[in-house]
Amino acid sequence: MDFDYSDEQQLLRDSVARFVREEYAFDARKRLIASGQAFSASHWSLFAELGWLAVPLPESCGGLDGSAVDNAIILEEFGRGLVLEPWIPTLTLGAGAIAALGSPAQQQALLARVVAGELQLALAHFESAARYDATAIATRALRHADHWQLDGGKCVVLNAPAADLLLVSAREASGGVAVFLVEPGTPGLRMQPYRNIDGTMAAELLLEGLRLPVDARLGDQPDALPALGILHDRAALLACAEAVGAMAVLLQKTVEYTRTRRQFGVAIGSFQALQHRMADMFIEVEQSRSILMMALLTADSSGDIPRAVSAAKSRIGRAARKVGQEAIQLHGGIGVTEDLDVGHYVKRLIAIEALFGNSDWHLRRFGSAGHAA
Amino acid sequence: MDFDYSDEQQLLRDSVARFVREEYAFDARKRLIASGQAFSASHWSLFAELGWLAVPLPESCGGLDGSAVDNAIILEEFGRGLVLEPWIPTLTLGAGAIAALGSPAQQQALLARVVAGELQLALAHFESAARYDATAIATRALRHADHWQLDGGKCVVLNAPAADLLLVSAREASGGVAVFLVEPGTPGLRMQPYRNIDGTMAAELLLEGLRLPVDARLGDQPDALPALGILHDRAALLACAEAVGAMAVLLQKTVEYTRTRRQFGVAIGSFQALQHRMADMFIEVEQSRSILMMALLTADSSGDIPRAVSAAKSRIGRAARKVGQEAIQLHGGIGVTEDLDVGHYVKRLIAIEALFGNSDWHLRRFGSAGHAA
Amino acid sequence: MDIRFSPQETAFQEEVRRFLADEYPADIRRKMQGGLQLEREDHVRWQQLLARRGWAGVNWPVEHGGTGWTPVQKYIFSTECALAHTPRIVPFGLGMVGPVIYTFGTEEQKARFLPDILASRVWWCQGYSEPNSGSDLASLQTRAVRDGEHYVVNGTKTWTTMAQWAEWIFCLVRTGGPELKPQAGISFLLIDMKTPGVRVSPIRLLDGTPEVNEVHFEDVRVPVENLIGEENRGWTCAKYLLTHERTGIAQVARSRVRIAELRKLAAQTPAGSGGSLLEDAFFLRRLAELETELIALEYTELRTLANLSAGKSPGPASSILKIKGTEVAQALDEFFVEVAGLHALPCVPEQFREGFTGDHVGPGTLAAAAGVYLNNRKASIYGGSNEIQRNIIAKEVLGL
Amino acid sequence: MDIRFSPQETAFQEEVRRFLADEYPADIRRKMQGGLQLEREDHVRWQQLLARRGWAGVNWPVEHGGTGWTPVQKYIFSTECALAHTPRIVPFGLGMVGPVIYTFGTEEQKARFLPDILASRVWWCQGYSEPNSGSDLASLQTRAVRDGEHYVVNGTKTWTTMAQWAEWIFCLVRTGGPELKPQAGISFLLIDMKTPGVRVSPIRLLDGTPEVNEVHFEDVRVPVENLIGEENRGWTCAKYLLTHERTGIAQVARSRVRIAELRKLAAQTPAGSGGSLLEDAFFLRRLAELETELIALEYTELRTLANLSAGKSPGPASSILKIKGTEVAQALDEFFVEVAGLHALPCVPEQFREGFTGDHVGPGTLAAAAGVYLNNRKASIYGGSNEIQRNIIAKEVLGL
Repeated sequence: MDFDYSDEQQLLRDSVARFVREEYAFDARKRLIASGQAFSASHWSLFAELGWLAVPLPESCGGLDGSAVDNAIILEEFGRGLVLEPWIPTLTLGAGAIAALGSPAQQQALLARVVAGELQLALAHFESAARYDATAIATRALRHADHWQLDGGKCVVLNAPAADLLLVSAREASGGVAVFLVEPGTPGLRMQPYRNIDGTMAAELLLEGLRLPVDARLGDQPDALPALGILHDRAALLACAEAVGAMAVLLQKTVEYTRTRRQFGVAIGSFQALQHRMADMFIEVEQSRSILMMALLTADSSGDIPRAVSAAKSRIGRAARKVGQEAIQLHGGIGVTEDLDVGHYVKRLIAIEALFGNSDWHLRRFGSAGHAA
Repeated sequence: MDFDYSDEQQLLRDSVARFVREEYAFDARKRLIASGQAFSASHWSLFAELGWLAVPLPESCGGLDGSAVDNAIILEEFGRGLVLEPWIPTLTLGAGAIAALGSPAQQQALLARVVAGELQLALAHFESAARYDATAIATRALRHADHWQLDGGKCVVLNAPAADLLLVSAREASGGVAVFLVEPGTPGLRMQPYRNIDGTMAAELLLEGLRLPVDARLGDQPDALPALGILHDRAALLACAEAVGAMAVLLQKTVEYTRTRRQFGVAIGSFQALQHRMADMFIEVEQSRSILMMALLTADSSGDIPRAVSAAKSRIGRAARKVGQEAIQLHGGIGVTEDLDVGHYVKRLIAIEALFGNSDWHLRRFGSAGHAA
Repeated sequence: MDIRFSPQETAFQEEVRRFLADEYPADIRRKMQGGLQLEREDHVRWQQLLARRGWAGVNWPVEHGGTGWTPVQKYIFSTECALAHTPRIVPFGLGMVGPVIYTFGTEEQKARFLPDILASRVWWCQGYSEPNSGSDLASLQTRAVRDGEHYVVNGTKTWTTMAQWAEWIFCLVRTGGPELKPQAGISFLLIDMKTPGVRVSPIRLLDGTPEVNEVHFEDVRVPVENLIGEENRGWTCAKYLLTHERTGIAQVARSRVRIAELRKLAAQTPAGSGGSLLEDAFFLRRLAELETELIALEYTELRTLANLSAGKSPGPASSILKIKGTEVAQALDEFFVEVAGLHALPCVPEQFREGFTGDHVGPGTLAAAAGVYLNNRKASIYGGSNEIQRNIIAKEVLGL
Repeated sequence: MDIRFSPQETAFQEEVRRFLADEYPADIRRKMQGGLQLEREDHVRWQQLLARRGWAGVNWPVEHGGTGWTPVQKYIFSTECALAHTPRIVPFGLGMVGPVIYTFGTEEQKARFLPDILASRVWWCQGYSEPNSGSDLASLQTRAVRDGEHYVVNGTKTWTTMAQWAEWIFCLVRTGGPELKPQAGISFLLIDMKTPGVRVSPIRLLDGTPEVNEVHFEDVRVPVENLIGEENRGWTCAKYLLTHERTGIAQVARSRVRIAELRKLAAQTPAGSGGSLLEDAFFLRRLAELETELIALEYTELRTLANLSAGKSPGPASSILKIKGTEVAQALDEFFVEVAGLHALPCVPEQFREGFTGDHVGPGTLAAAAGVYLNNRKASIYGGSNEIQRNIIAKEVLGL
């Protein structure tokens, strides 16, 4: 049993932390969002240069085949700085889908470009009527002699507005679900882009008679759902890591604020009722870090990964809500203003709770899983 | 809309409060329990003398046909003093069953004796395998030519050890449930008496070839279950009133204790973290009182009584657990000792939560009830 | 004890319902139900309708043009308004400065200000909090220095709701010196927002709504006749408002309407386990728990009303209404975010503005749920934070 | 990072399991599983078995006859013991006074006391709290006045667990005068309970168990050689114990065993809505939430162990283990009461004593659930109440 980071992991963490410190001051982030861009292309290039983009990808395509712990190291630091760059959409989900489902040729053609930072991806899978049920796909893919035709709709597709390539899931006549490579701008695809509350971007997709070439289908597996399930669990886990980073910052900022904010002639952090609530915030953060660690180590060994992910996502979602609410409440009025960073951490935490299955959804899956002693 | 007690109600409340103050000092109550008795027979006679026993009974038998509010006035004061006398078992359930189901002759023969304080009753209805489902009755009643034969078992029959007459429910061959009058000591009836955690008494009943005369059946209604459901809702509601009385005392005792107990050179009631927790206890007590009032007024008008009772029982059960736990915690070590009254209030609250459907059972019934605007 | 309305009360309820059915403008109702932002003009139009009916001064005594209603009538009125999805009456004029003026003002001040307030001809805002004086209101630093027939006011007020629409502001200002206790040196002053030196700068809240502001005063000259009550006795007015009229803060009827809306949306939302979210026991259990809390709160409010009817003060126990009212409302905010699911993410404020014609993202108002949630976190902070309310219960009710 | 045990650790786990299977007495196991009360002799027999195996001094260094185990080995050992339903090692000798003696005692004291402690030949109890000194331990008033080669001790200790079985007590006593700070005048003294003037009076807890006591000292003469460390420096020993060794207080393995038991019982309990309570979503949701809390707690404990392995102190962050450990255990107590249903009421202590032959009331141990619940409310009070633990986190971790 060993809970220490390796030297390489420690270096990676320091390197990501330095990036966040230097590039993600609150004002710099605000300017980035105000510019209307989804994120900074130069940051993304830097990620490629520093080799980070290789971490999650398979070795066969120039990746490092990093562990869950490796990926989480990056995401936790991203969470500390509310980094906007679409790690999970492009790498975990997009590249992950290509690596899991794509033919060798497709992998060859696309993944090296991902590692080089040249390709942005978006996985369009969930649909309005499906909520978090990743198996309830109503979008249809019909195979014609010389093309595929897709009809349906996808909701809240992360990073879609910036994606060079969309990966769209659809149900084939066989009943299986396949994933298709779709270039933005293809006729029959309507994209309604918007900003999310957390500053990232997403879109609703409408597919009406969307025609795709026959080689647009990712690989030849009869059903992509099992692989997509694994990818979304990975995404959920990394979102948990991000949440832990964000919560740690919220706790720290709240403690600092209450140590300096004076009311009734004293720092409000001297009030015992508030002290106990911050102690409870600390417990929430530490318990979250612990259950994240459990899930990461389970993912890197051979345990029951869905159960572990669900335990972590539901517990951390609960913590995120409480820590976010308390951070705002203890900051008082300025806590609900756009000009203070605190609220933006809370927004990201709300988004994380809503993504990849919310707390109750995961609690249900956890509760109905098998119970080893 | 009117939330005031009438003059008569105010008089009743003062009278019960005086009894509790004078007769139910903590030491007197301890001595009563230590004597091995279930309760004080002289108290019960006093209740009869003061006319209280007439309150819940129908006018046709010398009763006053009191409202739910009237009954609750008595029970709330009983809750303040942890009164042991078996009001709910004998009056609400026992006499209530006779009034609802008995033939005129049975009512005549029995209810006047109840009003006079000469008859103790116990309703044996719930069974181990039924939990709180009042309809899951497995005890069988077989009609023979000249007698009934009952077989089965009943659990946690309140007041059974002191009852002059037991009322035992059993399922007839027709499928309907009937209630039978059973004298203690009848062959075929085995009673295993015990003290409950709250100082009251109860028993497990085992019925093996219990023979009863043909006129032992209460009345001639084909199915007693609807009436028994109403009675148990009434009992639940009065238990809520008792809980509100007990919680109010716990809050008061906790506030008093923390104002006098000194640690670190000051009264512990001056610590803000504890003040806020007592403020929350206060809110729990007041919210409980409010929802009790809602349920009482619904019971006395023509609303959806089961839904109202379930709302109250589940909300008050939640409050009772929190108030009880906080009262102990804020008293510290002495809070868990047998010699302080606080723990005994908590015991009664635990018993109340477990009786007549616990919080979750009622929350489920409330949640599945219809929803008027 | 009796839960039923008297025949008079039932008749009054009918009258209110009829009024709302006949007079409440359909376009405002549509905005309210669709979660659209109201304009200044919407509020004014609605309140002027009430004024014409004689129902604007809900809490005002008859002698000043108020309704003179009993607490039960007020309860009926606010319940019916919530059920009809009307806007809440903007409190600063009718709920706050009006009562202060008819209680503490001179005859001249009453004649000058009350009619415009009652008729919603003048929009008021409230200048209490300052950047360094939040929960500790008495530490406020905005100074008013007497100079002949004027006070010269300097300082900054914050969290001033709808100041961008206001024509007048009522302020707590410091007139006393440091020798006085903090509360003893405060005065209650009315200031015309058009006076030179008054500047309003917006504060954006987390959902982006332009709702609260900072109001800056730089050598603002205010005639002394705008002082309400005595100099250095303004704390009396402030306290009067705090304890005077807290009915309505529990927002029971509004929460009931929102629960009905939530149930409707949940019934249309798949749970991911077969049925709808409303059939899902995990969801249902928490919702049922919240509903029992709301029922209890409703009766806590009714009990407070009954006390008022009996001439008793609502007292500090009404801090419960503030605490539980905001807790229930905020719990509901969370439920809406939960039902929104993935559609909690999109931030598309333009689709909640009048005249939006694009494709609507997310079902109903759900894509606004996170914004509402974030905005409404303020409810447990302002108007005496819930921490301050717990202090009040501990000290004034429990005697700790 | 790696969650797996090393081959050595796995081998050790096997060794512990084998030992428990072979050596742990079946009669004690039966009592533990049936919720029966243990006798003094049961504890002693079990601990002497451990002592013979060399496993009694779990936390002790090898030089004093301890195991010298790594934190991971300790974790494995305590987990396996919990899974095997062994009694917990009574902490007063092996966990508390032993480590104080080998850390602060003289060579003579070590030679005199440690062997008997290690072999469980002498039963110790702890004299810390006093009727007026609970959370504020440093205010204790029991005095020890030097008189030649003795201290004369007067005062009362309370909450002394199992004092009725103890032969020795270790006490914090006041030796310094009022001129010293409260903590600076305290000494750590060992007292033979057979000394004239020592009197034990039982305190009955809410479940009726004779578990804690008051210990009265009236002119008790204690030889000065029973002083551990320096006079007036006893607070150092007390603090050492508080921060030294908190692993195990989270009781993760025990709670896991209890959850398994709870699931078994719930599966046999009708929900009143068709299926069993374990199939009931209302019940299941709360249980699942508790299980995630326990998983998190397990890893919080493992992280603390990892810090210990790395030679770091567990630190004040381990207050989490106390707070969450007791919260989870108490939440489980509530679950058992809930599953008990009506059978939460009967109080039949005799059926949980060895040799009871009557009819058993209620399924399994459920008729004891309310008693366990009540008794275990003490867990969040003693050993530094959870309020004190939150103070520690606020001050020592967060720097507030």
